Amino acid sequence: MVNNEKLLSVKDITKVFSIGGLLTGTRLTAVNEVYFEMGSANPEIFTLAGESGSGKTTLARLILHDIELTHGSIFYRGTDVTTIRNRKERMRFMERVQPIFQNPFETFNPLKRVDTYLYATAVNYGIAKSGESTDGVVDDALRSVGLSLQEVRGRYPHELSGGQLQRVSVARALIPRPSLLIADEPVSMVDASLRMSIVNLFKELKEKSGVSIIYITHDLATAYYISDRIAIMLRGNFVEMGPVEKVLSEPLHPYTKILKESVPKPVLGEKWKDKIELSTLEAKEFARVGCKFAGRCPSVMDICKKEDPKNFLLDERTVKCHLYAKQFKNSIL
Amino acid sequence: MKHGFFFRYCLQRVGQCLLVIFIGITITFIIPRLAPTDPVESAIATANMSGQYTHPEAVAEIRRALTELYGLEGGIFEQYFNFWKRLLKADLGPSYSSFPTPVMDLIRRSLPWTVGLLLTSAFIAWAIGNLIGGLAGYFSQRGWARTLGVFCMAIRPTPYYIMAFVILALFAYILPIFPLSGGLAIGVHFSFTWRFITSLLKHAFLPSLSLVIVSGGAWFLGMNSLVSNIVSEDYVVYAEMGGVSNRNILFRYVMRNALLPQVTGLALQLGMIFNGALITEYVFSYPGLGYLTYNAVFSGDYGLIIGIAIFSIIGVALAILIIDLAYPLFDPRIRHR
Amino acid sequence: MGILKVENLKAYYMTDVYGTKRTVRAIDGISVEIKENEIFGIAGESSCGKTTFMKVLSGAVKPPLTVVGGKVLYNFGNGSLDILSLQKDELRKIRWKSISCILQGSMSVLNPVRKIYKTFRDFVEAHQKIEKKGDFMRQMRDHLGKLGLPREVLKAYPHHLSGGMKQRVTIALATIFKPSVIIADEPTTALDVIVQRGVLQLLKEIQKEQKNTIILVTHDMAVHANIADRIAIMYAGRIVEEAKAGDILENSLHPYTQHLIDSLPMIGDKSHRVSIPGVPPNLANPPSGCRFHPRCSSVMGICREEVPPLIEVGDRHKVACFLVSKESGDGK
Amino acid sequence: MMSKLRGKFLLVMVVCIIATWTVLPAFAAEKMLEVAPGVLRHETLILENPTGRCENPDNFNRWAPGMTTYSTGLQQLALDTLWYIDPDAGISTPWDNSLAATKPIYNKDFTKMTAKLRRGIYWSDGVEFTADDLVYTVETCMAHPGVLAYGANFEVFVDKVYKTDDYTVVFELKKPNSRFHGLFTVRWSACFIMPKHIFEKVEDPVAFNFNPPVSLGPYVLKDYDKAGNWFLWERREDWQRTSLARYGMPQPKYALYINPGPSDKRVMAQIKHDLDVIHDIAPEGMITLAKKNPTSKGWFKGFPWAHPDPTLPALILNNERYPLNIKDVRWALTLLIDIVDVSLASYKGAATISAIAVPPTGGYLSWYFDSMEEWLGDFTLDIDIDGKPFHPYDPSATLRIAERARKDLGDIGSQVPTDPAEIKKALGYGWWKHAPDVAEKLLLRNGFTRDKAGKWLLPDGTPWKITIAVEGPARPIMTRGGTMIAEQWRKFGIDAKPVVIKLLWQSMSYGDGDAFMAWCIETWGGHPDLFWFLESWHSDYYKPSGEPVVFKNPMRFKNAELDTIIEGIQGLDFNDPKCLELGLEYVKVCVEEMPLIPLMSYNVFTVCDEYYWEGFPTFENPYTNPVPNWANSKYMFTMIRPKTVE
Amino acid sequence: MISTIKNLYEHDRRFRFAFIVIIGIIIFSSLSFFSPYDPDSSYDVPSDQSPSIKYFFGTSSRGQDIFWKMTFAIRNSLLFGISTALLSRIISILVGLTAGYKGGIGDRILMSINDSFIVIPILPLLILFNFIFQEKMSLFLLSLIMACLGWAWDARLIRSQVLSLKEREFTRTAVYSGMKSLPITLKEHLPFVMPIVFATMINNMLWSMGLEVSLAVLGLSDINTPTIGTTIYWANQHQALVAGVWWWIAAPIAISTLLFIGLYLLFASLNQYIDPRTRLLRMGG
Repeated sequence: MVNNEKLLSVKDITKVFSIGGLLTGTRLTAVNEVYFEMGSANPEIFTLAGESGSGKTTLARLILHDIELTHGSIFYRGTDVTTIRNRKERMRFMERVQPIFQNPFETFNPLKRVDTYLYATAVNYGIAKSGESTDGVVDDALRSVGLSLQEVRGRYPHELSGGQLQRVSVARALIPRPSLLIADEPVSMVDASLRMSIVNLFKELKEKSGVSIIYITHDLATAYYISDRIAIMLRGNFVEMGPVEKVLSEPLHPYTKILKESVPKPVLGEKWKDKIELSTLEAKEFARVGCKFAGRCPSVMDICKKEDPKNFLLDERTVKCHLYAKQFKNSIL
Repeated sequence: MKHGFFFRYCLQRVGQCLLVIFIGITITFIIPRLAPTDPVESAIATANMSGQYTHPEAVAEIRRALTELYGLEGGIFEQYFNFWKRLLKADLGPSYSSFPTPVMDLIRRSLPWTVGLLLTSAFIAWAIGNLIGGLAGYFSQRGWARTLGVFCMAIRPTPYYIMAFVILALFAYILPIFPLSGGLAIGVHFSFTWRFITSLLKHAFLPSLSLVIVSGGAWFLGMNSLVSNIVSEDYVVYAEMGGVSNRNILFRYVMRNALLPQVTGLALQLGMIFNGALITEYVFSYPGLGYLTYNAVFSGDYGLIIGIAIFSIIGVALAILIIDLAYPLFDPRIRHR
Repeated sequence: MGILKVENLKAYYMTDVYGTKRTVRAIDGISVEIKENEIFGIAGESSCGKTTFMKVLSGAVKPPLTVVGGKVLYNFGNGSLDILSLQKDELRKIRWKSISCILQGSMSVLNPVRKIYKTFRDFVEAHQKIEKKGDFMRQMRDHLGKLGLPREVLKAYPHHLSGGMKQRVTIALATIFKPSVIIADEPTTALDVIVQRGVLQLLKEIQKEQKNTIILVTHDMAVHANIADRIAIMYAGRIVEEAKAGDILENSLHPYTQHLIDSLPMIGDKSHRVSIPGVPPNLANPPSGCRFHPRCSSVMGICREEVPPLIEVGDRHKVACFLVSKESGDGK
Repeated sequence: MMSKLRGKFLLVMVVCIIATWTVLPAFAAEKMLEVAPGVLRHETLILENPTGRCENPDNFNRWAPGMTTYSTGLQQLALDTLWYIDPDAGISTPWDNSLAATKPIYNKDFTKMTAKLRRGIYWSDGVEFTADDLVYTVETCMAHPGVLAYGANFEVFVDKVYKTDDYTVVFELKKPNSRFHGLFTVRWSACFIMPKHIFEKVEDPVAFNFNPPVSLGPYVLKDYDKAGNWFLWERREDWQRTSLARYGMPQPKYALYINPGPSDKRVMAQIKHDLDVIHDIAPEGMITLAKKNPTSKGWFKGFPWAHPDPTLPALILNNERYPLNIKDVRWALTLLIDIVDVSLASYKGAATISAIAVPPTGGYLSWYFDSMEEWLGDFTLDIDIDGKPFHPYDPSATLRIAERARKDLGDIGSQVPTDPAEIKKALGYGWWKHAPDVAEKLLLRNGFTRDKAGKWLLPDGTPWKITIAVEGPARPIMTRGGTMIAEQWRKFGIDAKPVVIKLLWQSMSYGDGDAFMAWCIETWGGHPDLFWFLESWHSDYYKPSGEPVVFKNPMRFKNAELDTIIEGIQGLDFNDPKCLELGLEYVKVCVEEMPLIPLMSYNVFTVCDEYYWEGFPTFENPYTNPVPNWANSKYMFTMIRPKTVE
Repeated sequence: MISTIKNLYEHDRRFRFAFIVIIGIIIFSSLSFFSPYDPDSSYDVPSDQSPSIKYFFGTSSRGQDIFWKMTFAIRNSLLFGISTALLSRIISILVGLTAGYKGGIGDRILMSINDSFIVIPILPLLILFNFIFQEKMSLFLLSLIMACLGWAWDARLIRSQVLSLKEREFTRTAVYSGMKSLPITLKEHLPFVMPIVFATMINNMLWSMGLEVSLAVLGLSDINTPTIGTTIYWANQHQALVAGVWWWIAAPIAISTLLFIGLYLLFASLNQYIDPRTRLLRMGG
């Protein structure tokens, strides 16, 4: 009942993949006991940031219920979405939660006209009944992303630019009037000159239409630009989560620090000074006991290699690092 | 833990293989039960046809005696159950046309010939077809590559029977280099002597050549198109940029990668062995399983036909299993992932 | 002259698919000169022709790409050499020894079924005889060691390595012979920021040590800002501005460059940023005159009709914009 | 530079590999002077074993079920029995007392048969052949009735078998049987004699392999292929101690029975002189040999070459099936056949046709065909054509066949005889007229009708369909003939279709079909007695469709008159001249009733190559049947002579 | 359709050649409807005549004009090959798409059945079927049986293709557009699978027609229906190879070779045409 207030509450979800390699099989924990909530009172943009292999895409797919979780639970407005079995329930869920994909050129079948997806969405969710009203619904959706039906009608994906396609993709997701969008790297394949227009669109959607967004990215600059809260992921773990200004401006976790430092800035004189340690084999890091970052952490301690750190609540955020264990006793979870 | 995965993978593959064998054998068990063949009548009819006198009253006696001897009593489920019981003891029952010789004996006698001939031919065809196909695919603009392509296309629809016969006529009759028929020369028996080996090779050459031409042609075409796709892969382009020699690019980059799907194809090809063998062995009078099948067909010996089919099913399933398990040797990526 | 001089280069993709003839003017009149021992950055968005430019520079011109005009002259200290007119054998000789490449998508440039050291051997063997295997392995291990790479990678298959490691391996591969010119096409695009940082630092170090020229192509201005000595901005098959990195970042003259830099968000700065309006041009049917004019906020009449020439305005600062050429007086 | 060189090196290597691979066994091209090590070609007769490859080559137990190696030389050269009847003229007479010293001796009511045995005959292991062997054979087979060959026959008839001395055996029979000796009389095969001293040591004579076979004939097994493709026999040192020695020494030191493969290969092999005796090939193969190999010889010097087997391929109608149970219908179908086309289609004209239900071979030409000629000419069907009774017999059919063949064969057409007498001997006497108009009348009067398209309907208005079962590639000649007949019927408007039935003999046995292109009439050839096959036509042994027939009545033909004839023959001695009279009566019944449509003798293109050997039996010198799988082909071995090869 | 052909004809040399050959063969086989002789009649013309103006392909030893006989044979064989290939394509597409898209238990069951069909030896099985149906075995029934036996490997190929298509983002777009499984596989995936379907179609035709010949040589087909196989069967029965009536065998081989080179090139060019990549290029992408 408590969950009713929450738009989304993700509790301790874990996803373990069995990688059936022939000689070196491993169990890979792609998402490890992740916990977060999104309130329903105010729409927010929540960013999941991390490098490739950090589990952010897996987490998105878990929330979308594209893949089964190993354990944990996900509640959407108080309903457990992990128990969805039939198509009817699934449709109802998809009506409320819609995805935006990374590659706008891949989002649509290159052999089909893009508007077919818009019409299909409108018809399948029962948003529009007759032919004309469908046109209206589609046009409205396109207008809300700064396009119009006229520009899009009858066009194939290759006839539109990446930016336009990504807008169409957003428009399609908006047709069932969802309250949550899950955008997986929505701008990484969009040209730099057009990128901001998409990012601004998300901001606008939150502010004007009250849509909450889970924004998944590796680009901390845009994350800082639009999001309210951010979670930094490393090998399936949330290492730091909190308001974006706090986390990115004064990072606590050594990983967040290095991550932030490594983002190149388009200004002069901010060149990197020190060399950094890189991991050679990803699989090793996944299999690591204790803190996953221990292998390349500049402030590594003995305990890091033995024990998985707990989440510490500190300065409006949670940090998963042994460094803060001594300072703060009030660990959560 | 580490071995666990390999073990589990193997177990899973073996289980799948067994299931496939089970379904395949069950199908081959059911189908002939629908056929109106009667081994007893076949035997009597054969004797009758060959002009052996039998008094009408004696015919009834023979019929009774043979029915008992062949052990054809019982319902279908009972027969099915007994069938598996025997099969697990590697007993395929008696051959009706060569009663009471066990089907297993007949197969055991013929199997080495077929396996020897066809396995060798399949591998030679695979090697040559892929080699030439790869070369032709890489140098696809050259005249010889195109000519070979047309030749292979023309070979494929030629009925195998005719092809085999023309080869036979050419090399055993018009140019009498090779023997007309058989698996060994007269008077030659299995031994490790020069005479035996040359005789074996001489007799196997033409049938093998005919098989190699046909399936080599198919490999050629397959490899050709695979290569033409792979030459535009990044690692090939990159190696070209690095000035790596054509030969190295062709063999180590293009062909090596194009061979991967062809390895899987080889498993399937081994399955075709039992189909291909029939006509080959018939034309060349080669004493293998195909000839055995041919005789079984013409004597209505379905017990033998099923026996051969079962062998084929097991053989092919095992071949596929082995290639599946060995595949990681060819593709290092499978080992990891 | 510098190590590389490109003169009015034009390279088009000419395709004819079932009668649908298309000419994509991927490079339409580029002239540039690159000095020795510098990192020359080329920036631009997708399909602005920068990858095509790299292909031409490395001499990898294959149909449907055709060089319509211009020259690509290298000078490795023994006179100038037009890479476009070289014979296959001559080209093979200078490749990797004098010019090497790091390609976009390092994930797929290594032969997936070959161990790394064998790939290294193939590349080395193509240019010099390997006397002893042991010596060769030692040399390779040394080379990797210098680049700070673990020597175990030699015995690994590509799929064993992470993306960043693969990219670093390709860099190692590209620098075996200490080539005079390294062409790096989007070497860090698919990499994570931390790895990207490592790779860029590696490139920089190599350049310092081997004293070679690196032509670095990437769409990411931030990367250029961190590593490039000079930056050229490409738009729709042409260079619109070329200058020292600092000048481009702080004193850019071309509206496109300005927009591009202004639109980049930064951590710690939440102020509103906007994209360049409009859509990138289609190179099969590019706009007349200045190709940026449909999206330019300061567009003038002349922009629609004439192509602005690339003129030098300051200390080796070149720009192709009528706004600038008017200020500087004439269109020379 | 380096890589260029290597590239060339590679090319050379590839070429070398391919070249070696193609040239490698080129040294195989050696002239065949030796058949096998130590076996000289000119001392060897190479014959075709028509069984092909023997799947189970180790089994030489001729008496066991499922044995497939009988035609490998075993029954021809190694086994022997009491009497032989040659389908042709024989060396002296068709009848030959082989192991027996005399003809069979019956008592008056045929309940006892005495066999006198020849003395001085020895098994190849030196043991003498005596009455014990014969008694043992009969008793052993009887002990396994239905399993060992002839055991069931013995069980039906033999009450007691015993020897009175070492060379006399007496059979006491359960019921009178004037043809009991037939079980020991070889035409194609018969009950051969077991070596007692070998079999009595064996626990189970059914499972015994009899390998190596101990021989009673003039040859012993020297070697054989474990894969079943060839069997090599060597003349016994003591060949004089066998029954065949009466005719002199068998000339070939070795006899090699081989599986030469499909018929095209047999032709090739003979042209290469690697196969002396071909069992059978298609007529086209014969023509090819006639053109290409001057030493190839058939039974007839020229056309039609083939040796007529004493077997009568016919269109066996299922007399139980409506409307084939109507005599008029059977006759109508007969009159719809144009035998000229059938002969040309099946044999390229080289058929020996027969209008009556006995094969036109050996002595039968004079015994039956000459005797019937007048009767046949007078024979009428009870239907009037233009107010006159219809004479269906057409004595000129063969002349027309000869004429057509002459035209069709082109350059070797001149070999076709022109003399009517010679044509008669080679191609048969005459056949039934091709008379569709009469057939139409016969059908109409039975209530058959034609629909608008001219298709025949049964009296009840449904379309009339007939299938003709043929055996396909297993018996090409008959398939070709059957297909032609179906076509002729179809042209007349009957929906007739030839279908390939792999198990033809089985489905015929069950009566599972309308008409079968096969044979059920086989005769001695060298003896006029018909009882051999006719006995099973008696209505006592009649089996309805659905039940398998016993022996030779797959037509399911029942006729009271015929029963009388059969009973008549049964009461007569084998050599009683009255048998022939009754035989002629049988022929007349078959003409009247037409239970099966007789077509021709089973002409076998047994081609002998006179390159290494000459003196093979021919029509001019018909001392034996040359067909190499027949047991009596052994007589050939004493008559042929080596030819000096240049 | 017509514009596709026109387009291909004008711009693809292989297609032009293939098109002319195929049309020629279709015209040739439809000449069978105007044949002066019945398909099953024999001895209509003098036998063993070598090819001449009067008899283009010569005459057979059965007195048939091979030219006209071949019109029937090619027609029947072509229909046989096409129907077998089409039927088995339908099965393999259905199985491949379902198994690939649905995944899970259904996939595993389908693939086990599929694998069983891969390992079952076809020829012995066909022979057994022949025993079962005996005279009822018609060309149509044979094609039905062969279609049921010849789909397995291709279904596997299609499945693996679908498996990768399933992972592509546009499939997920379709899912979130509320589309059901069947429309997704048919509308989104089938176009990508078509090149495989075409490529395997030609192989399947080759395979089925080759088996038909094998069966005919063994006398296991309906000898009344003229096909390439039965033509060779009859030629064999008359020992045409050694008797020197080579044209009897050369004619069907020449035509079928031409047919297959034609089909091969046709499908190759068609495949390139419908290949998503070329389609995009064609559309100006």
